[in-house]
Amino acid sequence: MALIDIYPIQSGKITGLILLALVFVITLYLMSGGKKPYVRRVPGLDAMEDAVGRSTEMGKPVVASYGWAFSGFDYWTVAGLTILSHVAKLCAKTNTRLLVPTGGSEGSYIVRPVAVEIVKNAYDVEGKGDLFNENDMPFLSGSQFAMGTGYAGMLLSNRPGSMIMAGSSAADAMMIAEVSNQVGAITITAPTYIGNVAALACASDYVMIGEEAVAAGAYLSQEPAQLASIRTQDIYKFIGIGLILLGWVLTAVSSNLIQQILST
Amino acid sequence: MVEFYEFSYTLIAILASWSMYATLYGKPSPFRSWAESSFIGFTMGLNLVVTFFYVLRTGWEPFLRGNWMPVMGIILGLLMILRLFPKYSYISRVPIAISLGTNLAISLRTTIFTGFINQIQATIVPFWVPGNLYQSMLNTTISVSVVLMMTFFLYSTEFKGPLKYTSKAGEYVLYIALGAVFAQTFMGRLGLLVGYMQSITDPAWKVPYTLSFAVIVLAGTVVLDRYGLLEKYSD
Amino acid sequence: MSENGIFKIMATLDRRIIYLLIFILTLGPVLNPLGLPIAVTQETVTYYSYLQDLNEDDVIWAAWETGFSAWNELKAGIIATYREVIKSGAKMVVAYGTTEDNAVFQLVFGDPQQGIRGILSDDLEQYDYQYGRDYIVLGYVLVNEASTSSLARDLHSVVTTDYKGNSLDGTFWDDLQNAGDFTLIIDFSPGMQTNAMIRHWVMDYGVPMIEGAIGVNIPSLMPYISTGHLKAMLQSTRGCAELEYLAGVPGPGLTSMDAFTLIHYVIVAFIIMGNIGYFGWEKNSKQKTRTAVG
Amino acid sequence: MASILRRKETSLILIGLSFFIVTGVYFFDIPALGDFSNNLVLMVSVLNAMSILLALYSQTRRSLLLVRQKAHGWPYQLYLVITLYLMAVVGFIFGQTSQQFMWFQYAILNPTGSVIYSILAFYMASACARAFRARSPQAALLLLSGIIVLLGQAPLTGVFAPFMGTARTYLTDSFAMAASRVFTMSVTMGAVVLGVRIITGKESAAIGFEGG
Repeated sequence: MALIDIYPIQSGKITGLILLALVFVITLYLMSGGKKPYVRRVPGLDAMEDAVGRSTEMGKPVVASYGWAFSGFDYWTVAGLTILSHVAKLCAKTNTRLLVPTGGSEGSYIVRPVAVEIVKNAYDVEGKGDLFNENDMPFLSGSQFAMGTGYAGMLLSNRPGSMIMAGSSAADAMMIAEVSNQVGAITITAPTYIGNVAALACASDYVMIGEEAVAAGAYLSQEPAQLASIRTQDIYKFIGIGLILLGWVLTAVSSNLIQQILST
Repeated sequence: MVEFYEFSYTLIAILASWSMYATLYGKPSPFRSWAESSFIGFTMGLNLVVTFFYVLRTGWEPFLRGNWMPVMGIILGLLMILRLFPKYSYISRVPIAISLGTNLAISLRTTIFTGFINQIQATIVPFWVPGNLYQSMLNTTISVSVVLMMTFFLYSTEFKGPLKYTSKAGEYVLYIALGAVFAQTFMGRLGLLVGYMQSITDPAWKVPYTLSFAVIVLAGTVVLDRYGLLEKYSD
Repeated sequence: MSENGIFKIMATLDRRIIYLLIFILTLGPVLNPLGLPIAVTQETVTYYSYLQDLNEDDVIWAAWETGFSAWNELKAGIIATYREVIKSGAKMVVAYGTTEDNAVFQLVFGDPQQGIRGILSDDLEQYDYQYGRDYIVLGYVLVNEASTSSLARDLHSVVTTDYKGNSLDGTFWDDLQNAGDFTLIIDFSPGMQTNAMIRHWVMDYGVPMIEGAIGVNIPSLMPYISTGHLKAMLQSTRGCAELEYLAGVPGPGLTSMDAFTLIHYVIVAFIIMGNIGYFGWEKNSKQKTRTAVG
Repeated sequence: MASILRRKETSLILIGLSFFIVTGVYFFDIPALGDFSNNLVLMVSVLNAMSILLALYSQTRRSLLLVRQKAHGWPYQLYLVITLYLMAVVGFIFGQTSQQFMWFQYAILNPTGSVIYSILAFYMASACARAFRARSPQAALLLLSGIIVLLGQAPLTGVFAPFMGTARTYLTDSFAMAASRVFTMSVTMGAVVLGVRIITGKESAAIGFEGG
């Protein structure tokens, strides 16, 4: 099916190579360019601010986590940490107690020190460094499900006004969201795979679907690398949409040119 | 007649399963704590043993046949532990770098095809399949839904102009999908529940033990709760 | 006022009642099957046709990745599938994807050397399906994406011995070089190396692959069905029961279908009740439950 | 030597080299590098498997610390460490396919590992009984498709109402599949972009700098 072969590129892999190389080029260009890529403010951010506000009003703590960090500093964890930093700033500003359960995987041993640093820093930025208490960031366990039960236990004993869970999570996120709902906390979650999205959408008050959490993180940090990633992904979505639309038109006139190009 | 081997592990297994189900009581419980620590401890022990044999077969044995590279994996793996000691953590950056670069490469080099290019190819389908109304409906729905939802997941642009409508439509389509996905996910969890219940009730000799252990664990939990001891005796 | 009360109860049903009902409805039919009929779906028919097409010339890469949890969900399908494989006489190379699969495999195939019998031991004897000649077990080799990819490229660089450390020289293993030498991949998995196998075995070598998927993974594996990477999928316990029905050997899958049907109906009943309660009371009350949807 | 290892450039060169060798042989016809690349991947598979030692060390250290501090629930931590090494000793002495080693797996790992996931059936049931309400157009759509698929999934339904089975298949094979496809594409691109960030050194924490 391949349209052309170019030695020494393996047959049928030209398009893949071009698309992969293009990601490098676009991302690097956007990261180094003078103008920061634009990322819109996602509704999830408002939901988070409302949730923290409600906790403050009720005089209850906020529980926020950056996830289980299964493979260390992955895609979701980086976003989760940025969101945690934002929540920490909001809490510091309003003198609301913040609890951060940490742990859950081998990767979490490595991520935790960075998370502590980030939260401490957030308090310092708001000039409330004295309010920061590392004991409010307990390491619950290095094992996934024990972290889940520990997390749920923390919700039961502290009865927070809101619970914000970003970053990578797995099956046990469902249990945590249910317990959170049971104790009456506003529950905001950011599931990372589609089976969990549907389940958590039912158990939570607000659910950040897909890359919303990542986009929220990029928006908050305003870091060129994170903004550029979101922009590059969008460009690829546009490329995808364009190819599909073009494909439809050509299919209608019985041509499979796009299919052939993609198989090249 | 059941062998003692099977009988003994079945009894422990039934006790462990009801202890785990004690989670549903909604409070910390010593039963749950016991089952959970057992789960973590035994799993790690198992992983240690089985992984050791994998490393032995794949890292050490090729070395005996003259291939020195896999054995480097063992050495670098040992250096990785230094990551936990701040003073020497810089040494661990070598294995981390090699592992990251290689893992990224093996996953990215193919995922661009299976996760992107092939998905687009599968979306470019004829809307009308002659003589097959169902397939035509399916093709149309899939293609249109994919495009609509892709516009809903755009973050670097405001939803203005046509995007305002397509993204809204995408949101509706997404919710239809989530309903279906929820049901499928539920089926899986339910299948596991029923399948597991079968394994502690079939063959029939297990039934009395299953039911009596259920009563024991439930009664134990309620009594401990009555005296306020649940929290004290759990972890 | 009393009517309001009923609506309120419907809208704010205690979750403990739901839990209890599910327990009863699971245990009841499992202890005392009702034998309700079931319908067979097209997906399972397609899956079964791949098993029926097997013959003695085929070489199967059998990935056992379930661990215990997915084993309990998919056991009916696993037993039915491998019974068909044994019947067909196709050669089979077994690889594990989790550390628990040694135990799971032994439940099904037993261990002839140690004299341990498994669920399929009778079939093994009936069709004279022997270890070493007809099937070999590599053990835990699908450890991570790197090992899955290495195996695809060069089987012998990764392992030369079986799961007990015995040499594989002189068996059909000698004739196999890379993924391309297999005619079918059968994978039962909660998602361990499934994607890696799609990427490195199916994508690169074009080996047909059929999958027994746990419910949670059905949606995320669906796209690979329509791209043709996966040829057929057995969907959770329901698909497994249908396979038992098609193969004509009733087992744990079919007996579990009663509980399956009843609980599904009860959940729908709860949802409808909740909505009646919502429109009758909650919509106009102050105690609205909050959720992400709506 | 130490000063070279401490430099970020060293890490980036190693990442870049291994990345480009392994991707290179895939896209280009470079026979000279083929074997080396295969061996590199195999080596990394061993290296990744070794990361279990990291978990083992961390878990043991943490548990023993809690025991020494007599923290709340410390007997469970002691028990955990004992079971961990008991299991390992049994495995190493009797072998990984021995009946002794299997006994613990059937007695403990089968029930705990299965029940921990099956509990989610209960949570999902109570969540959907609470959340599946026709509060808004979106929620109504979720409710409707959820109910149709749940009904169609019940094996009995298809016997007396075959159209429900068809409706279910239509919903799962079209909408759910499309959503899943969009997710797959998003996650794929997310992974590629993160890869770019790591290779170019923008994610220092991921390669062991800051806090490591």
